[in-house]
Amino acid sequence: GGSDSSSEEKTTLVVGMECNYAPFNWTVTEESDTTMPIENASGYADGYDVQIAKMIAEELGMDLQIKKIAWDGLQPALESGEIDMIIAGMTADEEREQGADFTTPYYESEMVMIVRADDALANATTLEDFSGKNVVGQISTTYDEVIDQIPGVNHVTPLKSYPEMINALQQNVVDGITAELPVATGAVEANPDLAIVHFDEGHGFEADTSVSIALPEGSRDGDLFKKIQEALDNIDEQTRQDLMLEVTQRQPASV
Amino acid sequence: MIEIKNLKKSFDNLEVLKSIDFHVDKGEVITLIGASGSGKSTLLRCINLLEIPDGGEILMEGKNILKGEIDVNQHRAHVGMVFQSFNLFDNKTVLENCTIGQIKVLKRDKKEAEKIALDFLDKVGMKEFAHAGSTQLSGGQKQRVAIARALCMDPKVLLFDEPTSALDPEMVGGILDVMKELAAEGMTMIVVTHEMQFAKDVSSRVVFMDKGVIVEEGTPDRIFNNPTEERTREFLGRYLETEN
Amino acid sequence: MIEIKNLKKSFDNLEVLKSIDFHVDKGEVITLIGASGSGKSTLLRCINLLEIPDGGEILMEGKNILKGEIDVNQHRAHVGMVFQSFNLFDNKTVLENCTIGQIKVLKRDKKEAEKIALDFLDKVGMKEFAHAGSTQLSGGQKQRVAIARALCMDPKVLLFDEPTSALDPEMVGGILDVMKELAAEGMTMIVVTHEMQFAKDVSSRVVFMDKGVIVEEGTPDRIFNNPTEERTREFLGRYLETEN
Amino acid sequence: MGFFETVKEIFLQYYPLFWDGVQVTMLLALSGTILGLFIGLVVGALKAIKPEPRDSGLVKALKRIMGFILSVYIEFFRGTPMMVQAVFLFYGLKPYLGWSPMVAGVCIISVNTGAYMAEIIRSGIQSVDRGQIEGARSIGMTNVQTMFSIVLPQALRNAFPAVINEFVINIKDSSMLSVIMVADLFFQGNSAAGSLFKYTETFFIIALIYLCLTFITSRVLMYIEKRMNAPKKNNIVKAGEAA
Amino acid sequence: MGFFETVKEIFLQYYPLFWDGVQVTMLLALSGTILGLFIGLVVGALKAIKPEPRDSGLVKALKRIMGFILSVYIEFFRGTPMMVQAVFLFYGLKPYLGWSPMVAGVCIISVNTGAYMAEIIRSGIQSVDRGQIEGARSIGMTNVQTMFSIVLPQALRNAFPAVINEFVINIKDSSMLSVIMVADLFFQGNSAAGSLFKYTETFFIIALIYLCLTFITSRVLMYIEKRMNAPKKNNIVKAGEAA
Ligand SMILES: Nc1ncnc2c1ncn2[C@@H]1O[C@H](COP(=O)(O)OP(=O)(O)OP(=O)(O)O)[C@@H](O)[C@H]1O
Ligand SMILES: Nc1ncnc2c1ncn2[C@@H]1O[C@H](COP(=O)(O)OP(=O)(O)OP(=O)(O)O)[C@@H](O)[C@H]1O
Ligand SMILES: [Mg+2]
Ligand SMILES: [Mg+2]
Repeated sequence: GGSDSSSEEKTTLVVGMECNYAPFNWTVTEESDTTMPIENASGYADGYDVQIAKMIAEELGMDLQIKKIAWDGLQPALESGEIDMIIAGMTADEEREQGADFTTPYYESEMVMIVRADDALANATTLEDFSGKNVVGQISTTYDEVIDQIPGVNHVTPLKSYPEMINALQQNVVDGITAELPVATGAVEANPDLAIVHFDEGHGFEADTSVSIALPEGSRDGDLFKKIQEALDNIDEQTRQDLMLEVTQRQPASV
Repeated sequence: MIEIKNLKKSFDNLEVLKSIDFHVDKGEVITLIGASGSGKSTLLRCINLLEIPDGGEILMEGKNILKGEIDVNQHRAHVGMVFQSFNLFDNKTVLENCTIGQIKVLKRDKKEAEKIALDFLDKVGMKEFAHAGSTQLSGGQKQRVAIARALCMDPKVLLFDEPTSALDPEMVGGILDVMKELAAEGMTMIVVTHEMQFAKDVSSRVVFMDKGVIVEEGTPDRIFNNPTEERTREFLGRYLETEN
Repeated sequence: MIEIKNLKKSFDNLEVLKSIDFHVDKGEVITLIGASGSGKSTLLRCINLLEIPDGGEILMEGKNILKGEIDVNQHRAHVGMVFQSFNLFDNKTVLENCTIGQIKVLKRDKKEAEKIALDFLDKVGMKEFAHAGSTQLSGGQKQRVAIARALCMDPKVLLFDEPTSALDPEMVGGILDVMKELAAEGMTMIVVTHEMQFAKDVSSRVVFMDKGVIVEEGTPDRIFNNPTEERTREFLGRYLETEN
Repeated sequence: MGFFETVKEIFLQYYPLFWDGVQVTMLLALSGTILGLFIGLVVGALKAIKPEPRDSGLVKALKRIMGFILSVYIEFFRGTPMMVQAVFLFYGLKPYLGWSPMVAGVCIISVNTGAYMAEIIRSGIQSVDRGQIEGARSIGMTNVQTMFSIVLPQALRNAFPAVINEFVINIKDSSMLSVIMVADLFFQGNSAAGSLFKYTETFFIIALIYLCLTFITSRVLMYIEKRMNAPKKNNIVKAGEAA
Repeated sequence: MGFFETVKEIFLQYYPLFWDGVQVTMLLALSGTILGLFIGLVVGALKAIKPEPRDSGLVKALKRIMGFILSVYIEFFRGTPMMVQAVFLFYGLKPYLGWSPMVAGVCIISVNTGAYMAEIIRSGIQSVDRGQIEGARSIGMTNVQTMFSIVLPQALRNAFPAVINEFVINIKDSSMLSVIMVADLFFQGNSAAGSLFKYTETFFIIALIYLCLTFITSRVLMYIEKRMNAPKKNNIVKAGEAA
């Protein structure tokens, strides 16, 4: 695959994701209407990102291919043309614009905290409640950066993935995890000993919790970028919310 | 001083020593001769308890060393052993080679141990090498140090297992001279050797082993001039005086 | 057949051979004697080009082998060498040890090579071990195979570097017998050895080296009965006939 | 649900992924070790060639250059994380070779292993008795013949335990290749963990599988080694004496 | 912006992170190798103790049990990815030890290295000439005295190159400990890469730094080894003959 052929008409759209970041993307072993086969390994991909990718591909009249790539390998794959875009629950920010061109968000949600259900923090409503507590976020994401907004927080060395962080939380090594709502919902459903903290209006994080599609750097003015952005614009907010509800109910942890 | 009765030793299914009876008096110099594989080394190693015999008795000054009546390590300390391949400690200097046993086993203090070591190194002509690494020596020099190391432990008896066979011919003479001197001083010694001249000149008794048994023993004079057993005659072949 | 002129060889700053002049005629059996470190092995190794001399000439059947006039490997193939430590190939059987050189260097076909190898193994009494691994042999057996290996290469001259000094005394006789037989058949041989009896009995000429020079050479009779040089006299010491 | 129930649950749900990962991991480890051994043999043998006083100036220079290049190769691949090597080589050579991740993965793990093997073989060569070489030279065998017929077979036998060790390491290290889309056992296990938010249990399964793989392969190889060495023991057996 | 300009840019922006990572990595590698060597010495020495025919039944049984436990230790730590070990040990022992990630990291890399070192030491012990032991026994030294005064010092010298190798491997493998929140060089590099979404350039910097670390440390250690061995060369020098 790859976006190397500018002269010939491209017929496949290659999308990279981790396939282990529910509810945005995950792996299952059985095929269904909602899954896509994973191109480079066994198993099938499902999740919000996969549905979005399907819609875009359909809109563009292209065949969809999903490639499963480790987080560290996503950007090099994009840069080299191994994949056409990353749809991986990834948040765009100014710094990241250096390495890729991002579309407008394809999902926006709320930034919350995951805590232990039996902890007093489960009743927290403001950032101040986390003063002096150990809080962890995912490495090189907004979720890690915003932690410093909590006054007097103990900002723990970030971790790579949510399963790792949830493990740390369950083992009392940290007291809270920053997350966006869908991820937190999935995590709490899989682990009933956890709870979600929603912050009161004006007492929560000031952060961008949207996720965007990444295309190769310098492709913003290209044909493909425009078409994808267009396709994305055609998916209205209600569809997005319905879709997210649907996938969170389907994700394997919740059965 | 040493009395061996009905000693047996097998490795797996190989009977290496078949009922050995043998004794050594104080001050005797015994040479043990025999073909390769006849069990000479094994016999020496049993006396030193480097091998544990399967049966029989070894009485050392009346005590059976196979009965747990003695401390094995103290026993070994006082039975000096000189190997064909020297077995000096590669990671120690010459002096340390001679003191380590005194300090760790005989519990002498370091100063005393060094004094004793230097005396014996002097005796074997190696005093000026005291601080050399033991790997820097020639074979003959190593063997001198090995003898000094054994002497430092106050041995009641010295066992030599082919002490000259890994040496250049020029070195052999020197080592044999040291051994002759020890013999002259009344040291009890058991020597496995192929140096028939040494056996003739120095030993008080020659013991001929073959296939795990003692075939014949006697004064060097008798063994070299007049062996009674056919096997002895065969083995000694070109060394027999009568044929010279 | 071999003529050596003004041969020099140093290792770093150590002059090991200092202007050696020396010749060997066809059919001669030369024994090379001398103290450890006198350069005997180095001289042999230069003849075989295992060491490259620093200066001088080595003429082999008239051709200077140091001048690039010859193929080094073909030269080595036809100068047989028998080492103190046997140097049989550990990863090969006895037979393979004897055929590999024939096949790879002399380009004989395998069948022919095996026939020749078995003939020579028979000659040294090792035919029935042809398919044994070479590490399974005793020292004496290894040395027989090493001799057979050298013979298989059609050698013009055989070089022996202390062929018996790593052997048990019982084995020595057998190897010396094989060498005597070769000598009797007219093989040209240069033998470094400490076996003075062999030197006396077999060699046509004895060469005494000391500190990198040839001190004296002559018939065994003359060297052992009547050495002219003081150093020779010193070295031979107990072997001198006149003192016996 | 208890720990082991969850473990069982996860395993039942995701065993096709684990199985797939096992296959990929073993393919990478096996081919990487074999090809790496081959590379190591060549590089180790070449590294054993030193400029000799007899060589002409040109030959000496060439030998030095070759030695330098091989050193750089070894130093680079031993000195940097394989993950980084994978990214550079896969994407760097992709335009020229157009290789798939799996092919690239096999090549990268082989080249990486080769750097380690070269050192293993080199020290295996050094442990071969110098007399073996002299024996070969004395019957006129060339340097190359000596190396291939005499030295390398013995070096290889000496190096076998280290080769086994390298295989075991490769089973684990192949996980680095997930960065170029090779879905090995560890990566597949991780996606099970990420899909289920169950970390400890999934890691437990992964650990067990790795343990089986490394234990079984190292035992099998050790058995092979024993068999290989058995008839060439160093004691003196009077072989054929009965004949 | 060209590749190298970006590299420079990234380095200038993030060098405090890299420097931090280097320190953590070297601390882990150094302490892990030293402590691991210590563990390996003990385990390797204990593994060399075999039941002897002279031992009583109880002693034999105890020796067998010890041997089995040590084998399980070695097999487990060599046979599973260190990442998995880190997760289990860190979280599993946290309730009892209350350790910080860094302390846990040092312990885990040490215990892991110890399993490899045990094998290195064991084969180092095996390579010590049997005559050395006989010499010691013949003057009445006990098993333990022989092991510590004679065998281990020589085993250690023989094993030194393998120890260096283990150190180099630890420099790279310490990156596995990021799974328990230890921020080593690779991890810090990764966060720079993730923030800027520039992986290739950042990986390039990481590779260079690793190369420097491994190259320098292995050279320094090799130099130390040479110095250590220099006065004990195996050739016959007539020491003191002049005296
Ligand atoms: N540890 C051992 N295990 C098995 N067999 C052994 C062992 N030690 C010795 N043997 C065997 O016991 C027999 C006698 O060996 P020993 O060393 O006592 O003979 P030797 O008379 O000293 O011979 P040599 O003159 O060759 O030293 C030989 O066949 C030898 O192979
Ligand atoms: N490859 C080498 N490098 C350096 N020095 C060497 C080398 N080979 C031999 N020597 C030195 O050259 C000298 C002569 O050695 P050579 O082996 O020729 O003596 P030799 O007469 O054969 O003695 P020996 O009877 O001990 O075998 C010795 O001092 C030896 O240390
Ligand atoms: Mg013996
Ligand atoms: Mg010599």
